Amino acid sequence: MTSFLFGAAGFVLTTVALGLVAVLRRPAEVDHMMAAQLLGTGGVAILVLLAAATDESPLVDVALLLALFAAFAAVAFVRSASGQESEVSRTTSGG
Amino acid sequence: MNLAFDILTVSAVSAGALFFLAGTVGLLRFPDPLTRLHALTKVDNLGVGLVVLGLLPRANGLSGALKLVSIWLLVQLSGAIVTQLIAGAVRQRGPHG
Amino acid sequence: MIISSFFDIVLVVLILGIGASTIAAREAFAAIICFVVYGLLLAIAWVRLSAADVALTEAAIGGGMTGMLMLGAVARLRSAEGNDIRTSLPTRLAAGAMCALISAGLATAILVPPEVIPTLAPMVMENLAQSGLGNPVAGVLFVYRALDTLLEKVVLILALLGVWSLAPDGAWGGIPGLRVYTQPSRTLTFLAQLLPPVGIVVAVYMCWVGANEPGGAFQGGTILAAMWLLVMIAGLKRVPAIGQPWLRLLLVVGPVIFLAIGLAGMVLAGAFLAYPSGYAKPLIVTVEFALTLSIGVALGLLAAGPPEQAQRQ
Amino acid sequence: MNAATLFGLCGAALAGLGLYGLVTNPEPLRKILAFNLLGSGVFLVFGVVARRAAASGLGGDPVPQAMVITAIVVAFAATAMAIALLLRLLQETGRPTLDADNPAGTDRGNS
Repeated sequence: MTSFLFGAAGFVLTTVALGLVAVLRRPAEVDHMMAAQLLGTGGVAILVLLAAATDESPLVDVALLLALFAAFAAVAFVRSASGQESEVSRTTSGG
Repeated sequence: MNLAFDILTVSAVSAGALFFLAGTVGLLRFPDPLTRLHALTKVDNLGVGLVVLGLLPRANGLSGALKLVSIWLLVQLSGAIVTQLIAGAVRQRGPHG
Repeated sequence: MIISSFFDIVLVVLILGIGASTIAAREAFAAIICFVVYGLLLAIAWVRLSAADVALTEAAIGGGMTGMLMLGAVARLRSAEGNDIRTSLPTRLAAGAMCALISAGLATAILVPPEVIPTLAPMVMENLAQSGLGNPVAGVLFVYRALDTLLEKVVLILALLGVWSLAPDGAWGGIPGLRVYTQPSRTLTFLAQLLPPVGIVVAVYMCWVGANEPGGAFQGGTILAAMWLLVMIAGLKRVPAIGQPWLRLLLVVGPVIFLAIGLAGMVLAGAFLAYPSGYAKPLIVTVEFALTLSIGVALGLLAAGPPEQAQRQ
Repeated sequence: MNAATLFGLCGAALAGLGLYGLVTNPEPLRKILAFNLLGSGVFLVFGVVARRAAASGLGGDPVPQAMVITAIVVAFAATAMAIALLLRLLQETGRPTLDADNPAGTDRGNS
């Protein structure tokens, strides 16, 4: 069973790797933003598989954190890519 | 009983891994960002969901199983919202921005 | 065993590939996205090195917070035109050769391990039982190398003072120039309402299990910082002016309690940062909770940057 | 070759890669990024040292692991400081670069 779970983790990692290459090779920035999301979900699957394969339950916590911060990073990408103004220019120009 | 659980683990994890493969194929082959996002969300829902389902019998007691399910819920919810945000960026900037 | 090494090889190749594209990417934005992906991948690598505590820190800081910080900067640098000066080819070749040499040196050091591998693990485990903790890394951070941990908090505050002191004179004590969404976006608002409660629960959990399992004040504090930033970016809460007394109080409460317990140790246990026997675990948990708050505020303010606007009266 | 050695070699390569980026890339932001890459490579080498010293039923020596955790947080603080300096430089000179002999860099109109 352990080697099956390791194999599954390796398989998911390979597909995530291919997906990352596909996403990062495209020129558009919106495609790049998908990378964090892809790794967030793929990383969660890989980590829960590794947790089951090695019987180390703390790894599930790492998966939890990965999911949380992948979403956070994606928000940062979208914020940075959309030409929003900063707090300062908002208050000086608008009120 | 143990055998039945093992069969569940193997089949559900394999099916989940297959969805990861399908998502990657989608990312490679689909023509525009919105359809590629669509491929990505299938991975969130079904890929991680099936992997979690398969690992439930091996989870560390009831609390471990609950933790796994809540991770799946978190991935699904945040994934859906983040995808929506990226789709908004696509609409704002056009598919090549 | 062969299957697990297949996993490791794919992971290493992927890390090196993403690392190389961080350096080689033409656009700064693409480079930063590569760096975030790289940080998340590195967390998986740390898991493979049996260091779950480090994996948690790397996922939180390398993947989330550093990316946030850099993306805030790249959005501003984008308006200024970049310079197209590229380093000339001979220089790059020479630099590449030298860097390859350094890598080779490090690789040799790894491939030729010492005869007797030095380890402090038995010593840590021998004494861990006295402190009542179950997590050896927490034991090192709060019992054996507590001075390092205390000074690190001081470093965080010093860095924050450094960042703040870069503010223009008129803006001192004002509001940090964190980039926020101007038009309220419903999707983002929903995410900023949904994620922070989950994040706060996870942060408390991290801090709580930190005594016995991987986790602790650093990881919990980073999650708090990220959730706070998310709420501010979505425009649900204003970025506070750095002159606010409550902010400064939160910033120092962790180090001050740590220092106070350390000084009390001089009287009660005979050494600075020593814990009276029997009280070690409750004291450490107290320090960890206070530090979680302080680290959260400090990291959040570091990511928010120097103040740019005077405080409104 | 075991897993620890493999990750150690990866760390060594990353350190070299980061150093290369630090030396050759002219943009300060990219230099900061490369420096972080260099740092994480060194941390990884440290992690391998910890992994090899596994004893007493632990997966690794907790002392280097705790040091790496501290180092990651300090590296973040240093990065934040560096980026604040860079943005201040941009504010003062209008250009995000360190070249002194660039003719376009003489105007200080923005400050």
